[in-house]
Amino acid sequence: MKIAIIVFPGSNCDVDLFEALHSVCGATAQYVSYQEKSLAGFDAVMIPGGFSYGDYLRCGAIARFSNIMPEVVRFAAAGKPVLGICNGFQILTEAGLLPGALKRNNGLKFICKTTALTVENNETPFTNQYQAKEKIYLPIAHADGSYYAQKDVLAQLEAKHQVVFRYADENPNGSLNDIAGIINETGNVLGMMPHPERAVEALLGNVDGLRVFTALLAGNGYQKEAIR
Amino acid sequence: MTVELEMSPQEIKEKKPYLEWGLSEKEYDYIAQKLLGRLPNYTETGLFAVMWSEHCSYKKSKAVLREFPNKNARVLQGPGEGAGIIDIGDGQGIVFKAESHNHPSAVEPYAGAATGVGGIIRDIFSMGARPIALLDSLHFGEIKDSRTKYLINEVVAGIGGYGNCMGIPTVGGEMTFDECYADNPLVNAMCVGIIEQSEMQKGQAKGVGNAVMYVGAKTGRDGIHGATFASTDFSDEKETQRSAVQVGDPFMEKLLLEACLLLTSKHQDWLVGIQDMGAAGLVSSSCEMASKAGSGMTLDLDNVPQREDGMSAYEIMLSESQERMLLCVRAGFEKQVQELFHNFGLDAVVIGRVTEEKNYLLRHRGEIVTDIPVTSLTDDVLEESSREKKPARMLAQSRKPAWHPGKLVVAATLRKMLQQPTIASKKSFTETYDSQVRTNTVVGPGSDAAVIRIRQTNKAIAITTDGNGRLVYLDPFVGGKIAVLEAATNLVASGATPLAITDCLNFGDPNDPEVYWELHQAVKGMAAACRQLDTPVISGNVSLYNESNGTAIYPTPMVGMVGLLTDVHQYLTPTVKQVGSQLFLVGE
Amino acid sequence: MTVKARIFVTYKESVFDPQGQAITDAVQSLGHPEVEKINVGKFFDVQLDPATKSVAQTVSEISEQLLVNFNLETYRYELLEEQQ
Amino acid sequence: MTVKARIFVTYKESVFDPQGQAITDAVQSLGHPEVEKINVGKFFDVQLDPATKSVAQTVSEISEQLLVNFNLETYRYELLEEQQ
Ligand SMILES: Nc1ncnc2c1ncn2[C@@H]1O[C@H](COP(=O)(O)OP(=O)(O)O)[C@@H](O)[C@H]1O
Repeated sequence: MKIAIIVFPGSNCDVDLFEALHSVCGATAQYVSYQEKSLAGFDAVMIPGGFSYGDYLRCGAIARFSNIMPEVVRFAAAGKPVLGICNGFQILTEAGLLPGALKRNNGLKFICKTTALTVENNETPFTNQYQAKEKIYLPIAHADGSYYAQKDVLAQLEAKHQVVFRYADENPNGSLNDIAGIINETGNVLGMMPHPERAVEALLGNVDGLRVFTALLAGNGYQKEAIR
Repeated sequence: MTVELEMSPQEIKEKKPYLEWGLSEKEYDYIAQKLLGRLPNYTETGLFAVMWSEHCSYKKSKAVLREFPNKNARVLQGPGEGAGIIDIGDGQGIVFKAESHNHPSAVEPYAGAATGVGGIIRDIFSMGARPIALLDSLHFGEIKDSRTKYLINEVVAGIGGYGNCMGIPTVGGEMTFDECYADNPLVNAMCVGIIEQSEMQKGQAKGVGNAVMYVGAKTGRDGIHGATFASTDFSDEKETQRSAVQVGDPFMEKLLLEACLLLTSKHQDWLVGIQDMGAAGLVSSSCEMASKAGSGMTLDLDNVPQREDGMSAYEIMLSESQERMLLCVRAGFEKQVQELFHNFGLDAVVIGRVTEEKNYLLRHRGEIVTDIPVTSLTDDVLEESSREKKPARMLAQSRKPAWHPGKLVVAATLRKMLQQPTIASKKSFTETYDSQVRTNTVVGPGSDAAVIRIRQTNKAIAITTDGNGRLVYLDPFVGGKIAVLEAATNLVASGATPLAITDCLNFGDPNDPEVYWELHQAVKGMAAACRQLDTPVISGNVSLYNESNGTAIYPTPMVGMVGLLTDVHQYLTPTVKQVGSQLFLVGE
Repeated sequence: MTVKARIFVTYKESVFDPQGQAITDAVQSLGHPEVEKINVGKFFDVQLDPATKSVAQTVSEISEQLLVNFNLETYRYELLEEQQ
Repeated sequence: MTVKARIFVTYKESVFDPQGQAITDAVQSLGHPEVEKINVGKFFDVQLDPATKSVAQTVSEISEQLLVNFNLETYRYELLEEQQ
């Protein structure tokens, strides 16, 4: 499985994602510039965290006009897996691949800490190695992570089990329905504010994020045992 | 846009505007009579004023800084370049430096703190290193004061705002509160980078005919006369459309960082030297690059990318606009360098050449506006000896009987101590810093030192910033020693062997003999500890004239120390690990 | 009685506004050569009761105390019509 | 010829604005009981040449494409007088 990591001007978790995939999981990952126009040969796309275009205007608003984005939209429409983390989630909502929007945190500050989450939907290609309703811990690091969608959209997200991760013990940013991550209706585009790529090594104190990647890789015949 | 008429050399001589810019009459006369043999014009006088300021020349502190040991077998680069470099084996080095941004932060806390971080990051990547960690050392007035609350929130937001956007984790630091910092908070930032030794860069412009290239943000009138500005009353500012405050743009710096590292790692054959434009912007970077290489330089100021109309040569040279770098590029590779930067959406322009003659020649709008020997700006500075006097309070102190705590209710005292803001948890602030990005943070804020693993090796480094103005105030020599020792114990307690330090010397007005004595004694104490521990001082920064209500702050040297763990798994944290563990008290 | 004042806050002209630049670039690259420049500012709609203090006084006080950073920014205000 | 349009962008009424709330609280606690409420918005001053496209058209295009997120926000605009 070959994974594209899209790099925008201002992306800064691209390396972390690469290392999680490559060094930890032994997967094939490759950086793809926002200027590229093709995703040919890739089996999955990941959009990393960071501050694309300095978060100017709104987080993710300018990035979505890059050359690569129409291709990402086509890729998603073809049913292939797309994962957006943090700023990547923001870009996916701005691009209309996921509903709703991410607002400034209710506390108005950037927050970097580990949060408790419940896995609400473990039947996605990214979460099928978690137990249903499993409680996990992942770090967040954002200033604009408060999920918002209109009532009808929220109701639909809930009805169709599109809420994949929910903040468990406390809601750090004012997200509606405690939403931390959602998937599209067809179940192949996941956006999440927490950073699974920061939680893949025991040395750094947390491996709860690892299964997001191994689940996706396993879907393509990847052996779990390969992980050290 | 009005272009102000500049004074003629004769008018300058008579009206002495340079006094306001910080140049003394003695210095002016020396420049005119001994160095130039003629009266300097407006631009030249301005260049001398800033290059001969304490900030750029260290004319008052140089003598004291010579006390510091700065060599041992591990030191690959000591003081003198953008940052120092220490060998960690495997062909790699750790690059680090600390810098103060006290005055700008007192005036405009968010932007002041943010641009302080931006500046220290540029120092690191100008060496060819990838920045991997940031730390800070912050000292404010008592937290109950509303102005102080505002300063704290803005400074912390500024540091986080810049570092978070750059994707460099802020992994540690310190924060104390004392009345003496109320009007003059201390905002010191430290940046640490990693370098392949084969990619080490220097800020030099050599090779006749090689290009001097300007890259990064456009030049505006930001920060001109930052020093004088910092001390004036701000009430007029409201009415004007002009602002001299520098604002940071971390997004631009992120692009600049990636572009510069691509250049220094992949295209070394194109590059001769690189330096960041920090304090005194274009003038200090360009003349230092020329003087270090023993070269001359010609610059054509009309080619400098400008954000505002009608800027004078003086303004272009002294501007402190952020996110700019100066390169010396091998002749024939200008196009390639330009293209590399354009791919990141950045300006890259040839603004001058390295010359045979040893002079510094500036052209602007068809005129030669400066023609002086390069070294007159950098090497000929009149070092100033200062008078020293042991402070009266210390003499009085020694006559006081020693204080004994008497009968203590231990639990209550402990509880009281833990409520002190200086001792209490700083989590509410450190949580606003991204301390994990780059996924190398083994130990982040909240421990004795931060531990950062070095990828592709089994090693890690430990980093800490420490200082304690109160102890230095009581006894500068002992306090200076303690600052270094505290840093070292923090590293050892994290499992690391201390390697080297950087420092920021935050003191009052050096013209006060008592302040100068404190500076000298503190440095002696620090130097003694460094020698004992074999941790040389490989970089640092001096911030003088820190006064609050007319009295100096506590003399506050900040120490930033880096240590090495040969096995990352050997790291330690201060938390109790399990029930039933035994506790030992070690030492005297 | 309640009136509404709108306070406009902008950067001073000499202050570099990276956001305005980034937005201008983005709009132009989206195929809008007719757009020459975009500046960004913020505004505060203040609903207040002028019984005890004049609008002008409240506006200038809260601007100076909180809403405006005079190192970098400048402001002006206008009264909004009722129907707004 | 260049004209200037000012585009005002605000949160929709149903969307909670933590910043507006925080500012209202802060202003009141600074001793301004006369202030009932403060809403925050941003504005874009767009300098444009209406030779090829009407102002209305440019404004609606760039707002929909970029400046406004319709999940959260709404906008209106006005032409600015020349002397501004
Ligand atoms: N301004 C700051 N920035 C980052 N980290 C900080 C800051 N202030 C304190 N810390 C972190 O909080 C912890 C406790 O700080 P402090 O009370 O100064 O402890 P110590 O007594 O060990 O110096 C340290 O790990 C330090 O890294």
